This record gives sequence, structure tokens and C-alpha cells, in this order.
Amino acid sequence: MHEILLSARHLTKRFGGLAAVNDVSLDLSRDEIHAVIGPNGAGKSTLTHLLSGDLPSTSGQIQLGAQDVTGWSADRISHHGLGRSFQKTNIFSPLSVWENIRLAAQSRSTPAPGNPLGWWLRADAHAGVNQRAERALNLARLSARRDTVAGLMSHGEQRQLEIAMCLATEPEVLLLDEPLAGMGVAEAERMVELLLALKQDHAMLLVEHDMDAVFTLADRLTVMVNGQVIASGTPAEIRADANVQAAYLGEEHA
Amino acid sequence: MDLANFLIQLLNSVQYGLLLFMLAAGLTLIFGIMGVVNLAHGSFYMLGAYLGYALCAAWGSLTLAIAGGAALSVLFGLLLERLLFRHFYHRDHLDQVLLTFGLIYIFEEMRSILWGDDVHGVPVPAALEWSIPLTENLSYPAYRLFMSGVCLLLAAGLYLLISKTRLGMKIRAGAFNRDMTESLGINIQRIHAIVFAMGVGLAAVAGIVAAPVSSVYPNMGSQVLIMCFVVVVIGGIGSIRGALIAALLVGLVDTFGKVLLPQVASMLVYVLMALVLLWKPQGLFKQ
Amino acid sequence: MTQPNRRQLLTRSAAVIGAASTGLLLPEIVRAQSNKVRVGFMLPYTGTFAPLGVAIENAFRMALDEQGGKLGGREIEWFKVDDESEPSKGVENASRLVQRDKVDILVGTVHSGVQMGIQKVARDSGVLSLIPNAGVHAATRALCAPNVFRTSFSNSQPTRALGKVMVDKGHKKAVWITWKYAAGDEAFEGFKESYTAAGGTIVKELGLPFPNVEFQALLTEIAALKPDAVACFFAGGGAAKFIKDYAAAGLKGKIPLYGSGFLTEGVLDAAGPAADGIYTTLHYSDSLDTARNKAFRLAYAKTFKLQPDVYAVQGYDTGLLMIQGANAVKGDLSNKKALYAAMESAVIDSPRGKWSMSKQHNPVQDIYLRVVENKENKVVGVAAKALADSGAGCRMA
Amino acid sequence: MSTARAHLEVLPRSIQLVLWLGLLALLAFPWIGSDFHAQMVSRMMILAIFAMSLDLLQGVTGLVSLGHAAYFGLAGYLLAFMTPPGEPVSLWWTLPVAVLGAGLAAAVIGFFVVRTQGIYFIMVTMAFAQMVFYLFFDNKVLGGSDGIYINFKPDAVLFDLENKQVFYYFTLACLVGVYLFLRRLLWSPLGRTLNGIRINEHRMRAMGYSTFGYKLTAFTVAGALAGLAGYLWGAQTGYVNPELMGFHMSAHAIMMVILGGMGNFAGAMVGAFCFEYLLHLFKDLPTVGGFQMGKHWQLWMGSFIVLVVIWAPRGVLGLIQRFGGDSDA
Repeated sequence: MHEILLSARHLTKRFGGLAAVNDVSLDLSRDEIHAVIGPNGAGKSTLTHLLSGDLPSTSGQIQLGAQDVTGWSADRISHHGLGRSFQKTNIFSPLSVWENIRLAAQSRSTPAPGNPLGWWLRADAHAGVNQRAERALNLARLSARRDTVAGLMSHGEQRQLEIAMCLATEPEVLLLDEPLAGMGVAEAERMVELLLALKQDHAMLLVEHDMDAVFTLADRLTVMVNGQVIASGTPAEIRADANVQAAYLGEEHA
Repeated sequence: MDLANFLIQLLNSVQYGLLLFMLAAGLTLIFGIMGVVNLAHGSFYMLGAYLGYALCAAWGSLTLAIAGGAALSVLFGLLLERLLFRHFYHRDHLDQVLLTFGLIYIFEEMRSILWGDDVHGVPVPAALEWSIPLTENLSYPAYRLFMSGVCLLLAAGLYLLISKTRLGMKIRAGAFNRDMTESLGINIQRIHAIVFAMGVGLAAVAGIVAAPVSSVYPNMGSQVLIMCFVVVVIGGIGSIRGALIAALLVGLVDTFGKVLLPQVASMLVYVLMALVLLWKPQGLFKQ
Repeated sequence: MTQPNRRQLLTRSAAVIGAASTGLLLPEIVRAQSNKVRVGFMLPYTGTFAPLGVAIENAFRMALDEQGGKLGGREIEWFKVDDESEPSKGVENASRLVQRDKVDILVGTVHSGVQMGIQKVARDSGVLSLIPNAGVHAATRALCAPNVFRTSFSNSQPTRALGKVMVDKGHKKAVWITWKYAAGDEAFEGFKESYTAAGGTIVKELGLPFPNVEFQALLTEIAALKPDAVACFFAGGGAAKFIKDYAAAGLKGKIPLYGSGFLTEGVLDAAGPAADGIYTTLHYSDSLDTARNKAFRLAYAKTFKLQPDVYAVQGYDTGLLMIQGANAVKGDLSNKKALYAAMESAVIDSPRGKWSMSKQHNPVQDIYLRVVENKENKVVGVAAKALADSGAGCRMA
Repeated sequence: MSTARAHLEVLPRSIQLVLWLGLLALLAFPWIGSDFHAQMVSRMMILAIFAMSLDLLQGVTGLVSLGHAAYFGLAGYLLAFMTPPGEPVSLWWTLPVAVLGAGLAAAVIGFFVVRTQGIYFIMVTMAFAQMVFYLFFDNKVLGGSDGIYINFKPDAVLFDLENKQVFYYFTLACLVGVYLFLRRLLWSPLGRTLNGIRINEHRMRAMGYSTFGYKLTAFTVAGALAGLAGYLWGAQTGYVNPELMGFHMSAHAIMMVILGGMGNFAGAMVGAFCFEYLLHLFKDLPTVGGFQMGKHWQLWMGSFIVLVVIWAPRGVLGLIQRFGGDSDA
């Protein structure tokens, strides 16, 4: 089995009485896409927020590589090699595509806020940052849209930009929250290709509804219903699993 | 500070707190519920006080002045909302700050042109001219008790209106998500007009009711403005209950600050506000 | 809007800048030097002290009009600036009159913070500066100057006459209360000096932040302390409120209230019956029973349809002082030595009674004891005869 | 698809032109205008520096501070405390001390204030500024409500600041220096980060920026630059009082930045000059037919502000752009 990059043990998140995520444990290994599926409101997005540090967990433990990152802030976790994209497009609309990606890339090599050097140097003259940004731009196949204002692009392209900004921080672990949401067939195919290409030396957690994409991409599958994991395993095992069918998949995939 | 004195000071602080709530009530609606940063709130209070003085002089009775003042100020509020504020609900807080700061200048000058720059007094109605003896040389003016009564009535009325009536429900819905409420077929424009006019009316009525005690003088609004924002923000923007509790708290700190720590009395209220905001960044009772 | 060519763009922007800068220069070009006396008013025409600014200007002009509207035989050109009682603009507004309008005489102001700004400009520029109201001590003490004359009072003068009066009336233990700001502290200095000298003891010194007007807490404190009497310094809207709260708290009948005259000046119709029986000391009273005062009040009321107050009297006296000075040098205001000498030795026949100038250019004047009876300050007697300010620390250059 | 760069960094040509013309006018002014106007314009320049320092917070980082005058006044007071009554003090060490002092105060207050968001940030900055105001207003040791004199302008050895024209050009140099520093800062890593925080702070955190540190740095730098302006104000007028830190001064700074147009520092400068110039203009209005126009200056000033906020949402600079006909505004 490949090296485990991210593992969660008994993760729980309560909002008052409601347990949005209830005692969930899962592992993410290198070179593997681990998809999390489940009906709306199953707690998938909440899970990503817990793993990325956007939301503090009520209980449970998160391990990123060798480091226990439970309770860390989102920016500290990000610095430890976790990149994430958002379900609702969350980009810098007035800025150009290049500037969006460059800002993400800059987060990795920028002087401390208080250091006056960081006030005087020209941000876009930093070779390392530019190189990282260029790589992410090409990986996400957005080179043609380099100087376009992000807000003016199509929904699909903005989702690609989300991925590019995620890659620009050169993370080892990728949390992708419904990257295919709202995409046309052609755009979705291109995105699936992109995700497959990214598989090497990244560990990816994919939250997705598009069953075809999930079954082509995922090496492991976890099904969540009402905040709990009801089944986890390879796509074949999940397809054959009785209670998954009953709770979620329905006949056509039987 | 023996017990009797302490109890009287407590009464003073409660009375000042209730007065502060009455002054800030209009702001809880416009700033609290509708989210419009209304720096001109002090000016509405001042215009109300001068209006009350003028009506009281003309009609001779405070109750008539309150009624007349309320009606006129609500009309003025409706007009102002129609002409100006209607275009600013979606605008950024900064534009609201700029607009209302300009209005402060305009209203100050309007008052100077209409009613001159002199200090005036509004007589306490004869029925409330007496005082209740507390100690052998201190007694409590009945009018202040009347004012506290009005404040409590106002607080209860506002609380019930906002949280228990259908109109209140629509107001809260509109404040929470304007577009969703509009799509449900509720005429949000009318709701906003009503709430804004009520906010202006409340500020003006507060001016009239407080006039017999505070007397009426130029630029009186600016002294009240900052204190009203302090009350609304400490209470939690949008919460009527929060504004009442915060007003009582500020009344307490201000009253006992003057008596016990006179050297730092002026800073205490702001220290309180800073502490509350740092402890609970959304104020005490934010929904 | 098609993309305009460079030339068109250049002209438009230049027009904007050109208009702005000429606007700045315009007043400059008009300012030809004429042989009129240039008098500049720097007074509050907006905000809380607006009525005081108007009263001072009215009375000053009336004093000059009574002498034919001339100063030492020369016509007068008037300049005005609204100081808004805003201390942060004090120096800026004063410089406008002194440097831009090149006034020969600067009359102003009311607020002591703004007065400090004027004092700075007056000491630097040497312009003849007449102070019609602000009682800040420094103006005729540490920061005194030969070209600065005050026709009103120093903050401690009225209260220096108060101490003895209260002890004479048998009040051995008193509480002092005022706003915590410069004018309040300086008024207390006068009261403390005179009251302790006359054998009284100050039980407690109460203060509240300026401009807070919520007095209930301190009134309760006073009731608990049970002093023989209360002495205070308040002015304007806050004074009216203090009088009403004091009476409403039932203290009016039980603990007599004394104060500097500004407690009951110009606020009696706002304060109403609550003010009756309050004893105050001030260098003037509406009901001063002298022919001079009656003539002045009649003339003022006829000209301006307003009842004059102490601020009008101070404005009027500023006019009288200026007339004496200008006539002594026959209008040649540049002869500063003779002008200042004449003004220093002037005796002003004022509605408040004759007064003369101290060496530090602050009035040496009688302070009257007054009591409020149905909205009027009745003169009861002279609390202090020819009282002069100490002028400590003044080194007249 | 227009390839508009983020409008912040690159100023449209019409605005660049206005700035160059403005600079020329300012350079030539002392030779045309009188002493008083030179002082008035140098006061406008000082307020322009103050407005630009607030624009770093308000326009670039999206933090609206209603207490920015506290650091402006504080530096003025530091100069007053450092200047002995009898003789001038050297500019070369007092200016840095005042600026660093104001920056330190901004850092301390900022540490508490920067955690809050939105409206609460506005209110808590106002609360802290009122505390600083009353600290000086109530204490006679710190000058009390009547303030303190600064009897001598700082001594600069190389040039004589007592000479009004020299002081004017020194202020102009500070203005241009601060403007260039801030324009340059827009292109620096800190500038780009603050820009990102204004647009989408949540995403910035998700990408690995500890936004608290950056916002605190912006607050401190803005406080220090406000200190520079306060120091110059104290040096020029020679009189500091608590109102310099008051609510009105902070509110006027916000007016200037919004009026001029936010985010590119040119707007803050134009806003400062317009605001001050109009105040003078309206107060000087003649008496027309017995109606003293000048006395009611508040009416005209208030109306102007309301008109600008309705018809020129992006401030005077927005107007100049439209007036100058730039298409990619």
C-alpha cells in the first residue's frame, strides 16, 4: 500500500444537537484518488472543511503526513502541504487569472508580513513564485486565458482556475469539493483527464456527485449518509454492497 | 457608599440606561435591523427636540407635541427614505457613512435656519411637576420615572413588534435575506420604508420626550450619536433585547464610573465596548 | 465616448487644475491695500456657541456705530471667519485673517481651545488681538503679550469673588462640581483660593467628563455628602440642564446652589423657575441699576430685537477699548507703542461699570453678587471690588 | 474580452496626467501664491499624506478605521513633548521617533482591533481612538483640553524649516516620497497580499496566508504614516490639542478617501485637496442679497458630499476618468 499522507480518526462535528459529521475515519494515500460520495446533506463538504481546518472539529484527530494537525488553522495546514478547492467558486474575480494563481504561488515563498523587504521588492519579479505559477497555469490548461479577468470567464473555466490555484501551492494532498459541479460534458471530460494526470505523487480526496467520473477516477470509495460512513472500499466492492444500494445508488448501477 | 446611597445610584443607572435605550431605539432599527450605518441619527434626535420645543410652545401641551412630533417625523422619514436612502441599501457601508455625514451638516444648518441657535427649555407638564422624596434632602423627579416608563413601553413594544408580529417577521426576513424575501412576494420596498420611517420617528420622539430634562441646544445630537452606536454595537447589531441590556450596562458603567473612578470616568464606556467586542466579536446577543 | 486624442485630454485636465489654483489666488489679487482699518472677527457662527459669536459682533459694531462708525477717523473694512469652536483649526483660521486678509485688529474668540490657537498667531505676527470672551488663564499670564488685550475675564476671576460670599452666608462646608476640562479647572482654582482663604473647607471636588450632561449620579453624591452649600461652574445648554436636575432632585430648597455667573447667563428662560434663588458672581448683571447699563440695553434691544447678555457687554467694551486706543493715536495704528500705552491706561465706561486694564491686559473690575428672581439675575451687592487677575508668570516683553 | 489589469496598480492615463499637472502646480505655487496660501497648501499636503495612510487600510486592505486620527494626533503630541520650551529640537531624530511611536501605538491597538470584522472593526477602532482622546483631554500632565504649544519648528541643520517656503518644499518632498513608497508597495508581496485580503480573505487563508499578521502590518504601517502627517502638522501649526485625535478628524479622513476615490492613493490626495479647498471656498462665499451664503457653509458642504456619493460612487477620480474619456475605467 502506498504511504498514507492524510488520515482522520473518529472525526465528529456537532452544530448544536445535529452531528453533521459523526465518527468518520478515513485514509488518503499517495498516488490514489479517494472519492467520497453520498446524498445532499450527508456531511461531505463539512468533512472537507474539517480536514482543511476551515472548521474546528468537535472531536477526533487529523494526521497530515507525520504531523498531528488537529485544531490547526487553515493557513497552517495549507503550509503543511494541503491544498483545497471550494464547492462554491471562491476566486479573486476582479484580478486576472495569472494574478489569482500567482497569489496562490506566492503564499509559499513570501517574506514575513512585518519584514520591510516584503514591502519593497516587486512581487512579480520573484522567479520561484513565477515558475510555480506558470507550472500550475499549464497543468490546469489555462495558459490561453492568462490575462483574462477571472470574473469574466465561464463557470467551467473558473472551476479550472480553482484547481490551478490549489496546485500553485504545490500541495501533496488535494481536497477537491465537487470540481465537476455545473460543468458541460466537454468541460467535465477535460477536468477528468486533468485529475487523472494529477494522480501521480498527489493524494486526492474527491467529493463528487457525477457517478461516471467517480467510477472512472476513484481508487477507493467512501459512502456517507447522514454524517456517517456506511461503506468504504474499492469501486467494485461498493457497487456490490447491499446497504449502499438501498441507501443511495438505486437500480441502474446494480 | 452606604446601602441607601448605593440603591439610589442603582436607580440612577437604570434610569440613564433606559434613557440611552430610548435614544438608541431608532438606531437599532435603521442600523441594527436594516444595516444602514446612519451617522445622522443624532441629527434626527436634535430635530425632534427642536420640533418638540416649537410644538410645545405653539400648542402648550407636551403630549400633543409628542403626537404631532411623531407624525411629522415619520412623514419626514418616509420622504427621506424615498428620496435618498432607498438607493443605499445595496451600497457599501462606506457610502452610507459618507451620505449620512453629509446629512449631519445639512440638518445642523436646517435647524439653524428654522429655529435659530439659542438654548431653549421645554416645560415639564404640570401633572408631572412633583418629586418623590427618597432621603431627607434628595427626591426623585416624577418626570424621570415617566420617561423610564416610556422607555420600558418602547422596549416592550419594539421587542413584540419585531419578534411576535407578522410585520416583524417580514422585517427580520428582509434584513436577513432581502432577495429571498422579495421573491416570496413580500413588498420589501414598503417594509424598508416603514422601518426607516419608524427609526426616524423613534429618534425624534426620543428627542421630544427627553427635551424637558435635557433642554434643547445646538449640536446636541453629536453628543448622543457616539453613545447610541456604542449601545447598539455592544448589544449585538440587530438585537432589540441586546440593545436594552447594553444600554443598562452602559448606564451602570457611566453612573458608577463617575462616582467611584472619576479620573478615568470618560474612558470607561469605551473600555467596556472594546472589551465586549474583543470577548464576543459580534456583540452580546447577535443572532 | 470615443478615445479623445492627447491634445484634447491635455487641455481639459489643464483647465481643471487652472481653475482650482486661480480660485486660490483670487482673493489675493483683490486685496489691494486701502487706507481703511481692517477689522477681523474670528467668532463661532455655528455650533453650540453660535449665539455668543453673534452677540459679540453685534455689540462691537454698535459701539463703533455710536461713534460714527469710524476708528480714529478712518473707515472700517470688516472680515469674518467662523471658528466653529474647533481648536484643531484655531491656528489656520487665525492665519487666514492675519496673513491673507492682513487685518489690523483681530477680535476673537469664545472657546478657550481656539483662543490658544489665536494666541499663537498673535504672538508670532504681533497683530493687535482683542479677546472678547475666552477666559483661558495663559492668554494674560504665561503667554501674555503687549499686543493682546482681554475685555472679558480670566476663568478664575468670577469664582475668586464667590468664596468669601459663601462663608459670609455661613456655609463652612461646600462641594464643588464642574466639567473636567481647562475652563472648569481654572474656575475651581479661583473658588478654592477664595473659599479656603475665607475659612471654608471644600468637602469634595466632583467632576464629570465634558460634555457629558448626565448629572444624576453626582447629585445623589451631593445629597449623601450633605454639604452646607454647592458651588459649580457650567455654561450653555449643560448649565440649563444642571439647574433643572438640581431642582428636580429636591436639592434646591435644602442645599443652596452657588456658581460662577455663567451658570445662569443666557439660560434663564430655558431653566425656568428651577433657577430661582441661585446666587452667582459675575462681572455683569442684566439688572445693574445704572443709567449706563439701561441706555446700553435699550439701544441694543432696539437695534437687534434681542436682549443683550454679558457676552454682548464684553463685545461692546471691546469696541469702546478700540475706539479709545485708535483716537489716542488718531487712527495711526502702526504707532504700536503709543496705541498699546493708550489702551493699557484706558478706563472703559462699560455697562458693567467702569473698569481699567491690568498690567497683563486683563480687566480689573468689580464682581457683582446676583440672585435669580423670575428669570432675571438681580444684583444683590458687590462681591469683590476692583478684582484683578494674578497675572502670574507674565513677562510683558 | 478586455485585458484590464487590476485597476489598482496601473493608473489610467487621465489620472496620471492630472497628477503630473498637480505636481507642477504644487512646485510652482510658492512663487505665485502668498505666504498664507503656501501655508494653506502645505496643510492640504499634510492632510493628503494622512488620507493616503488611511487609504492603505481602507482602499487596499478593505479595513475601514474610524479612529485613524489617534496616530495622527499622537505623533504631534510626541513632537510637543520632545520640544523643550526654550529651543528647537533636531528633526533628524524626533521625526523617526514620532513616526515609530505612532506606529507602535498602531501595532498595540491593532493587535486587539484587527481580529474583529466589518462593522465591528469600524466601531472598535472608534472606541480605542476615543480612549486615546480622553487620555489626553482629561490629563493636565499630557496638556489637558487646551493642548500644548510647540514654540520652535524642528531644526534640520541642512535647511531652515522656520522659513515657510522651505517647510513647504519639505512637506512636498514628504508627500511625493510617501506616495511613491505606497505606489511601490502596491506591487510588493505585502501589497498584493493586502489586495487579496480585501477581495477574498477566506480564500487567502485557505491558500496559506495568516491574514492576521498582514492586516496588523498594514494597520501599523498606516499608523506610522499617519504619524508622519501628525508630526508635520504639529511642526507647522505649532499647537497640538486633543481634537487632532477626535472623531471629527477621523471622519474627515474617511471623507477625503471616499471623495477622491479609493485604492490607488491618487484618489486620497485629490480627495484631501478637494475637501479642504471646498471648505475654504464655501466659507468665503459673499453675502448675496442679505443672505449670508458663507455663514451657511455647512449646507453647501453637506449637499456637495451627498451629491458626490450619489453621482460619483467612485469619487472625484471616477469623475476625472469619465471626464477624461478613458474607456477601460
